[in-house]
Amino acid sequence: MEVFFLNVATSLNAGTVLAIAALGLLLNEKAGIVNLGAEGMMLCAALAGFATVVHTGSGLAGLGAGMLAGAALAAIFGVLVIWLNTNQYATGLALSLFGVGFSAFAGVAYTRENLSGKMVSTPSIWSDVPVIGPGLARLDGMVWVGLALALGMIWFFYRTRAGLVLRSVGENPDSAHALGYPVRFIRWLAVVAGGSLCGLAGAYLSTQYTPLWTEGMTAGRGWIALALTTFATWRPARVLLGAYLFGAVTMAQFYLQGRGVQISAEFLSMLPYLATIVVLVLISRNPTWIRTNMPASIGKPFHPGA
Amino acid sequence: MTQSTHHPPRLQLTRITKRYPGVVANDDVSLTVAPGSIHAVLGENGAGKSTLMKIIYGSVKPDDGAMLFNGKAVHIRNPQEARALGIAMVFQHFSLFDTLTVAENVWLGLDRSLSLREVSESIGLKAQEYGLDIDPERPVHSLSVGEMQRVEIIRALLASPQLLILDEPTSVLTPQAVEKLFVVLRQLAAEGCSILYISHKLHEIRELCDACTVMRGGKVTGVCDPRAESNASLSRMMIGAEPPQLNHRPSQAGEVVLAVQGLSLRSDDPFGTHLQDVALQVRAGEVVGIAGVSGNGQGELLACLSGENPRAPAGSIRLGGADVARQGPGRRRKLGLHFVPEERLGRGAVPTLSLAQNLLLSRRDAIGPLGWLRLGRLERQAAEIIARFKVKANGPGAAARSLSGGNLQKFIVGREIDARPRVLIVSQPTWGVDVGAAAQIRGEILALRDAGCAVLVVSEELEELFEICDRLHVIAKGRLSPSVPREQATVERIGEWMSGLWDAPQQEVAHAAA
Amino acid sequence: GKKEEAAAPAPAPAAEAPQVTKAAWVYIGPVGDAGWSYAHDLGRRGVEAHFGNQVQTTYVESVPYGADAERVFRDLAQQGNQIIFGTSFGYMETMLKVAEDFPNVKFEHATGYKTAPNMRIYDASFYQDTYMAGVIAAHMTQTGTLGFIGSFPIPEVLRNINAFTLGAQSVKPDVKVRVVWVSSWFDPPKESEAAQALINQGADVLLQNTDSTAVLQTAERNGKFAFGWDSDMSAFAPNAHLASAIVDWTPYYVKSIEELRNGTWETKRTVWGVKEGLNDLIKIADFVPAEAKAKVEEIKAGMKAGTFEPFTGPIVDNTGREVLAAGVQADRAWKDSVNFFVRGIEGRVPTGN
Amino acid sequence: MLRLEPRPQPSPLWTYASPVLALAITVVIGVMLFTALGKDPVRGLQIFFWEPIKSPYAWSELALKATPLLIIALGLALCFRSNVWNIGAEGQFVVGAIFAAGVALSADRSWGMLLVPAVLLGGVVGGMVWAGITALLRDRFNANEILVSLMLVYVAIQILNYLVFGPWKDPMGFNMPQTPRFDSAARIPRLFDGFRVNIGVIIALVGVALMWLFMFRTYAGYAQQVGGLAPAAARYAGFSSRKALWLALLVSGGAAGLAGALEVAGPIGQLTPHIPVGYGFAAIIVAFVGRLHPVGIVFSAILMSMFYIGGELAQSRLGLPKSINGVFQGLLLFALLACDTLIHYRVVFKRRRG
Ligand SMILES: Nc1ncnc2c1ncn2[C@@H]1O[C@H](COP(=O)(O)OP(=O)(O)OP(=O)(O)O)[C@@H](O)[C@H]1O
Ligand SMILES: Nc1ncnc2c1ncn2[C@@H]1O[C@H](COP(=O)(O)OP(=O)(O)OP(=O)(O)O)[C@@H](O)[C@H]1O
Ligand SMILES: [Mg+2]
Ligand SMILES: [Mg+2]
Repeated sequence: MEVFFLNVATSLNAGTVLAIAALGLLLNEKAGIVNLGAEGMMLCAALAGFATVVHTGSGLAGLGAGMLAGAALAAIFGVLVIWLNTNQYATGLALSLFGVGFSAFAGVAYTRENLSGKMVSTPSIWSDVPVIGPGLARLDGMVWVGLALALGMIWFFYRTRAGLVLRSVGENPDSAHALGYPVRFIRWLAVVAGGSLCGLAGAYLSTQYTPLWTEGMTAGRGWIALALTTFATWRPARVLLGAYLFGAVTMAQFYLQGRGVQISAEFLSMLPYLATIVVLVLISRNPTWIRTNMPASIGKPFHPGA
Repeated sequence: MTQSTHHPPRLQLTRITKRYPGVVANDDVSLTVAPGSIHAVLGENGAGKSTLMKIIYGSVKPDDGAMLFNGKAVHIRNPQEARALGIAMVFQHFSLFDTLTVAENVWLGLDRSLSLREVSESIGLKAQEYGLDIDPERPVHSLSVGEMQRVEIIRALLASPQLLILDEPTSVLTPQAVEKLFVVLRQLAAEGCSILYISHKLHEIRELCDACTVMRGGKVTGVCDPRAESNASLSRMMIGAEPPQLNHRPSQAGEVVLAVQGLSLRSDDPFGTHLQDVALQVRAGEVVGIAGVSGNGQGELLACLSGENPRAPAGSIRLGGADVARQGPGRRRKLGLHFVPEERLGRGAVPTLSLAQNLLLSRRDAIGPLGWLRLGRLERQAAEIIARFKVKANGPGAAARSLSGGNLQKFIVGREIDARPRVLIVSQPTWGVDVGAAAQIRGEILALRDAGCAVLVVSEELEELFEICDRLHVIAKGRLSPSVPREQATVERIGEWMSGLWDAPQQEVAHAAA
Repeated sequence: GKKEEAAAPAPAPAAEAPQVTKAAWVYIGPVGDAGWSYAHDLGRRGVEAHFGNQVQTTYVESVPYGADAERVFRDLAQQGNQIIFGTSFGYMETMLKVAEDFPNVKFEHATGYKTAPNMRIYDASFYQDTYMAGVIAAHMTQTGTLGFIGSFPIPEVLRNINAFTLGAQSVKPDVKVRVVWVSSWFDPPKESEAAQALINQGADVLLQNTDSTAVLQTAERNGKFAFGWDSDMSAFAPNAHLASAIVDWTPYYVKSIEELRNGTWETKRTVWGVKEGLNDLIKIADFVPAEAKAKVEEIKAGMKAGTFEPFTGPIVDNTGREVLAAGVQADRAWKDSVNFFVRGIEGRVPTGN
Repeated sequence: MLRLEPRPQPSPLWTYASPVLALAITVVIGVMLFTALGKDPVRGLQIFFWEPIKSPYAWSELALKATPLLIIALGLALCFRSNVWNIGAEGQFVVGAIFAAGVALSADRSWGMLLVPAVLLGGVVGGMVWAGITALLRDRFNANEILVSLMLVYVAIQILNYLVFGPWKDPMGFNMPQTPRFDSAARIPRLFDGFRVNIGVIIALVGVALMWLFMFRTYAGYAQQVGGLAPAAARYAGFSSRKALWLALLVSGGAAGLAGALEVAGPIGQLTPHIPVGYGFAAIIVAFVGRLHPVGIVFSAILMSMFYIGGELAQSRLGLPKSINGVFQGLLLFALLACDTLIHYRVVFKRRRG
């Protein structure tokens, strides 16, 4: 039983990187913008966060720096896409490719750095609780942050006026513009906020989840986070659930291997990706579901008439 | 004009000018609205009415000019400021959000910090006060177009406006609903709210308004009291001439070319209209019209007829005897069915491609063996159409989107007429087209009819349908009425049918018509 | 196509003992990976330190196998490098081809098996390290289950897993080893996830054949133990780090360049290990019991003297088949063709033939 | 205040000037970067823009590097023009390589002259099969092609690993993860003795010509692109969006597969786990920088290859990290996207109204 909770806990940890990034992307997409640059933002943020911890020794500062880096890249992306009307997909891809290259380039000096002395690890209060204690103790603090973010986002989208405005901008920017909302600015804010969450996820990865910096260390997580928003039909709670499920599949492949299950490692490694495809297919089959949940203007440029 | 001695005018615009690349939308426009007055702004499509209203509402910034509200100079930078001043607007194209509820939609248009629950409550109150019944919890996509407009109006009223702007509110309403709206507007005006009422329908303005500013080509061409004017005099101010008369000779209907029978189809779009057992026939040499308020299934029916939606039940659509229900547009075109959609840019034409390239959407004359394109021939063909239909364009190489709406419409209609179709289906043939071009297009349609083509016209403009059709159907909620010959059609009767009431006992209809 | 490139700025006067020798390294990964490529780069820097300005070194990192590799090797040869080290298995065919076109340049290929008149091969013996690590692991485990994070099931890695198991069994015969493959030499988050999965299943001492510090860090966070790999990783996990299995290529590189400089360079295969100071298990943690340390020292001494061989029969694989008869010491060919797990390892070698 | 004002017509001048300006911006940033890193900027530029073209041998290397990028980007250009967002060309490249290797390994010399065409065909089929999965899921289940094609990249790489670590492993190869080397009869013939450039470059140039003819001179090509420009107009015309989807994915998949075949049977000569090196992703930039025009793509593929080769040279000559080429590639695409705004808008100075 203890093992079960340990596995749950580590799956939640694994899912949280994805969850935070995907929630950020959800924020973008609710406002009508698709940012394919998640991978690039996460990597640059991972580097920024890591470097900050190296220099300051503060884990919080690292997370903050990651958020700033993500936000800064997203801000540039936002200006290009929202004001210069560049193609969202192409610009996002450019951001991804640039982010991968730039973080590798700028991160050379940090590849041998070590955070272990710099991050204070607090002994968990949970360790002594029977059965679920070890599991709880293994949960990263960011799991709670991810949870809080999802809950906060549900509240924001469905209980606040600002959230309603954001959704309306993603639903029909022309109407929102006619009603006098600064559509482009709102979209830009959403993009920047989403970028900062991707940044948070990246910094979490490099400063806590695997506290080291190596180029390309996100290894496709940004792309999976993108898939998660569709997977979740743009619902925060489902994003969280999907991310945890994904974390569980990721951990399951190693778990099965360790148990000596006779499936090729290669096939187990495919599992998360195949799972994504299967779920995408399952949810996309129902156009009504997609139509009622998908922000209607997603991916489409908005030109205000005036 | 108003000459209230005690109160300053509610709104006074002086020398407003707004230029867009290539057009001056408002040229030195001045306008005065008295408190409690229903003031019409009359003008043809493209005259600059909407632009002027958007300037008042703050969503468009003028290049020049000044504005006084209740006697004080104001600079309205955005709609929020306009609403704060007490200006509310119902847009020509609704500014609603499909997936949100009525209450949320209203909430988005209010600036005061009400909670959603309070908004729902006040919707109920306003609805009662003005007889505009609506359920605040319903999602907007489940509403009919008339109901959507009700939402827009309630939203405007909840802001307790001193000036309410309505931009062509009646184009989406049945004649009966128009009457109801007028009751509400008169009640509002009596309460002291000024109303700016935009339309290009003369009779409405004469019935409702107590003042009228007429615009043409961005300029004010006259200010008058519409109650004292005739249709002809208003029309002269609006278009500089009386509307050209079409001589409509009785038709020589031949055999049935297009026959629709038992066409029922659930819409793909969860927010769309489902077609129910639609039946109609179009004969060679006649023009059949379909009237109805938009959003009642016109789009779905046209997609089935054109072949853009080839999922109609087998056998439900016959073209000269052949079952085409499940065939695509290309096959139908080969059988002689051509279609002019209502959206010109993006559907009838690819905006970024040249006119010549746009010919290829529906014409295959310049395609050689193996699909090889004969570009020279394509250009010549486009040039011929441009010349024949008097399209103002920078030659066959001009991009479709560089044309004005009316000229592009002439090109598209020309492209289809030039194909010498057996059946021509036209949706909204003269939307946003100036009077001259509209007359030309209607004339071409009649000429085609006289040459033996079967023509089906779908339009929201009753006047237009009465002018060119031999028989009329009405579409409502996905159902199609039986046809009436034009001679027997009256505005009242068609209006009644627009609400789907043709099944009602015959004498009642007759009574209503009487 | 030998004419043009070879004729160009090729180092014709190389024979007459030049003042400055130019040497180049080609790495498969980034030098910062803290693992394989990093270790080779330490060797390169060792060469610089040893020869001072008599040797000028160059390196190109992250060179993928295939079309790009050939261009890089050719370019390095044309730039006048007299010796070029290709530090990854996948460069073998490329180097053979380029070596043919540049007969005056010496090529050295790590871990391969093909040679040419001007190309030879060299390798290390990590299994000696993992055997010693196994001894320590057996002393430290409380659950009796060890974990191994493998990259790919190739003979070299299987050898390391088997030696690790045998070493542990020499102390506790009933020790179990669980293996998880990550299909990568270097993927820190994945390595960390794999390590976590093993820990969740009860493994409390981990070893990996992958290059990052992620496994150690994961062990540290879970209060378990692990080893460093390829370089001294003790700083990354002060509490979890038991020892680091390292390779120091410097002695080989220095020797090789010396041979080149004094003209004794010849084609052969060199496999060095603990004996030659190439491999070592270093930085054994203070809290490791003295008895374990003593045993490791004893084994190390045996290896240095050439008397101790980890793969000495009887060895039985985990299906019960005897793969090495009692008393027999494994030879090179045996070690090159390992494709089984020894008894005590759970599961079967994946996609094995 | 600076404002963008839409032009009534797209500017023909900027259509051509924008890539030049984008390159200039990239170069300027590059010079600043070199200076900041304490490297001689002139030398830096020389390494990126002169060394890769200074000799026939360098040209051969440049062409060899550009060939797969060019071929993949050609297919992607058609795809993107059709509004089909295949970003999984990398996976199609890998599967193409696998199929080609399958043919090369199972065929023998008796196939004679047919062997090389068969290998190439194998690659094309492999790429098509892989892209076909995306097309199928999109067509039947409406699954987003961006995400599906991308996920399939990872799946393809694992299949490759499975094969080279498992059933296709060279029995004589000391258990190392690679197939035997292909028979020389199955290898792509080189164009000149002593140069690595092979007939792939001819195939690519023929592909450019064919793609140009298809896009701009045939009805099918026209129909294919209308869906990308105005989906409703394509429906109106009766151009099947399903057909366009399938054609776009099969052509781009086939092209990527062909590139994979040319790579394994060309300079590499055997299947190894290291076949995927990111050409499929880089080709996306190539396609955009070449503004989805077959001729433009030739130039952008060459430019991108110069960045790649320059990046390597910058490492061995200047000691700069190789990833600098990724920085340049990303910058170039960013700059181009931004500069392209000038085609549709003009920048005007306007004073804000009070
Ligand atoms: N955002 C814009 N950019 C460029 N031109 C515009 C824009 N908005 C309006 N115009 C042009 O300004 C002119 C006036 O348009 P406006 O919408 O005010 O006319 P209208 O009188 O409301 O016509 P309608 O009866 O069709 O609604 C038209 O020529 C129109 O094309
Ligand atoms: N949104 C727009 N962006 C750029 N140019 C526009 C836009 N709208 C209109 N134009 C340009 O303004 C000019 C006038 O177009 P508009 O549609 O206003 O004509 P119009 O006066 O309504 O004529 P018509 O009666 O034929 O519709 C055209 O040359 C058109 O290219
Ligand atoms: Mg117009
Ligand atoms: Mg208007």
